Amino acid sequence: MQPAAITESRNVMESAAFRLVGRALTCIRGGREIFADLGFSLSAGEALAVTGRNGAGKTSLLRLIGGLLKPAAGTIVLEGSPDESPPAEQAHYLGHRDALKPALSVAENLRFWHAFLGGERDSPPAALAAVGLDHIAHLPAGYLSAGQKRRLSMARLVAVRRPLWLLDEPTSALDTAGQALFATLMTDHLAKGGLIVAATHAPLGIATRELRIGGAA
Amino acid sequence: MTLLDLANPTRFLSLTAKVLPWLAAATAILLAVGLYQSAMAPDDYQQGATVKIMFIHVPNAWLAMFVWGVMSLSALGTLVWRHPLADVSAKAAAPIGAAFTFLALVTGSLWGRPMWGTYWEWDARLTSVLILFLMYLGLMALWRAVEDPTRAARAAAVLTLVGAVNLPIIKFSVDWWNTLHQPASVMRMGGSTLDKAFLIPLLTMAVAFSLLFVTLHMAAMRNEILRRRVRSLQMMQAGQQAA
Amino acid sequence: MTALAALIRRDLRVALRVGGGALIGVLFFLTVVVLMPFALGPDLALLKRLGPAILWLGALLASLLTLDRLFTADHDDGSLDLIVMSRAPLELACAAKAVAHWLAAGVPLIVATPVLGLLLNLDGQATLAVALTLLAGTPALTFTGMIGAALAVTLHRGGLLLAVLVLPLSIPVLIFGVAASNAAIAGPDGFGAPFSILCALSLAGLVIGPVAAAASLRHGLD
Amino acid sequence: MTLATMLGPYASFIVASYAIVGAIVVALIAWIALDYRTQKARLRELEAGGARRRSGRGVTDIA
Repeated sequence: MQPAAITESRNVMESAAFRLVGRALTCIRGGREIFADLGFSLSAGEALAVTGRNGAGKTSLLRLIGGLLKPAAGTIVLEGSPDESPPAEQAHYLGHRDALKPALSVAENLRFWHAFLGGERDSPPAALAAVGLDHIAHLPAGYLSAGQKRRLSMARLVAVRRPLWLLDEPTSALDTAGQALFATLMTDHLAKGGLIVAATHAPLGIATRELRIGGAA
Repeated sequence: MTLLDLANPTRFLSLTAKVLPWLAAATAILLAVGLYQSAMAPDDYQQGATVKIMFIHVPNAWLAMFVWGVMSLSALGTLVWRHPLADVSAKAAAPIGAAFTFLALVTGSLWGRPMWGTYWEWDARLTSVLILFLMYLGLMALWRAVEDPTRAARAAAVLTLVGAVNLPIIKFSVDWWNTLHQPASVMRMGGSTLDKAFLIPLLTMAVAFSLLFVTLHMAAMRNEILRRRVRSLQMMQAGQQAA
Repeated sequence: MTALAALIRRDLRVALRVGGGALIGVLFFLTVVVLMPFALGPDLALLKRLGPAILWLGALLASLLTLDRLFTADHDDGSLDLIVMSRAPLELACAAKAVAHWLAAGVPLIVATPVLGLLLNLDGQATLAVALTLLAGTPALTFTGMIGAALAVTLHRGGLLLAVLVLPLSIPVLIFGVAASNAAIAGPDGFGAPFSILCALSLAGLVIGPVAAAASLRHGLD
Repeated sequence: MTLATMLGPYASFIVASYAIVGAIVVALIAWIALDYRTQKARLRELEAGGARRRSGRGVTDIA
């Protein structure tokens, strides 16, 4: 059962019909209109860099796609998706906060998300090795630096395969080596037919299309 | 942690390695003597053989308070001199003190049962010990709540000193509350009225339990120093980038 | 199912590790119960009569106060976003968190009851009755309390507001919990009826609590 | 002479007190001894790990 499901989803991910489309999106938060009538379309293997000044609604857009906010108007769909599940369930969300428990070890943190998120997965130790944290897997996550915590969050994206990555300022806490590593991970993901939507100020180190919201920065 | 900070604990570790076996042996011998003396002690004309419970109850009750005193001194060391060993001493003493306090409560309740007919009576002395026990548990919870030991040490030191100042007030209030409601306690433990036949085993046991505390405290301090070394080594390890 | 088991395991681990507050609830319970005789007087007959009520009030407050951080901790570190987005239904995830909380904070209260019963001069049978009613009733407290805990995330504040929101909701549990304990102590008649209502309240809470908490979280996140 | 006749009608309370004190003291000693072992083992492991990493780096240098 399991291998069949994997090949099927891979085929779908690689087909060009797999697209993330947002149409006529309006976001209202706290009575204030953040943006209105926003549209975008992203095909498999493409990355979208969402830019704009502070407060333009970059994070709000990501949270709309992730289903954490409800749009006041408009729709977001994953076209050509293997199942009917909403984009949120096929997405990884890498927010400002790292979703780690300082009292649990590095490996325990990753193992939890690995088991909780489910679906098609790689082994947690391999994912830790991919982000260069395997030598401190047994240490409490509370001992890690901000950059290392970010790497541990990135390990989650590697350990559990999801077609859509929603990244909010993903490289902010990372040093040069970390940014290069993350660029490699993103390139791999795109090569497998994944999609990336990233809110960012800094260049990500990969080829992206740009979506500027809220006028000039 | 700088090398200078490690110097003192290191000297302490080599000291414990030399002293601990002797302390443990002395404790064992004194405990054996104390147990023999209390077994041989005559029955009290009023309490009968239950007076034997006194030989372990009183040392535990005395240690319950003494350990808080030790922690208060350590707390001063933490707050005034910022001595790294003071933190370690305070943290290591808390669970041991709590254990002695718990034993004082249990033995007190077992001693009171034949006289009161119930395991627990809101007797002034025992109630004060119960409050002391709660304060020990609170202190241990505080130590557990903060992961960084130096930050926890400051907070625990303040709480320990506040407790030390408050304990006499609490004791006085409980005594007053108790006499308000009922006649004086059934238990008698006046040192001066105690017969010599009881005094000698009691004193031996008190010294034996004090030695036991010193031994355990030293061993627990050694563990705590090692635990902190493990922690700082792990932090260093986390700081190293993967090859 | 593995997702929910993983969530329960994680919450239990976090609660029992350094910094987790699982046992502080028991300490609070102990302290509240010990305070009572100072207000009421050390009259053992009186304490025996009021014992079940004191124990139930203590357990109610203890389980409520430990619920404060049930969702806010996950909200603060960003875990809650991922839990809301995940494939596991949010209602079941909430129920799993409540179960973990009950195991880490509720069960220790029940275990501590015999010791506290001793302090309040309750005999063995009475203590057993109170422990049994707590076993049947504390899940209801956790499940109603979790609604308040979810609202605390939405409102960005917890503490006293949570208590004010949830305490009225837990009145039925208190009524039938104390009634069942007193019935078991005073006489053989009437234990069954309040006890089954208590069980029913827990079962109803098991259904209503997670649904309401999940609804509150879904609409309250921003 | 049995223990009960020696200690009178409340023998069980006396024995229970001594037993509980003994049990808790033994538990304390065991806890401290076990803790010592764990910390020692961890320290040794950390030192060994550091040494291994250094030698590992040496190997790659040679290669």
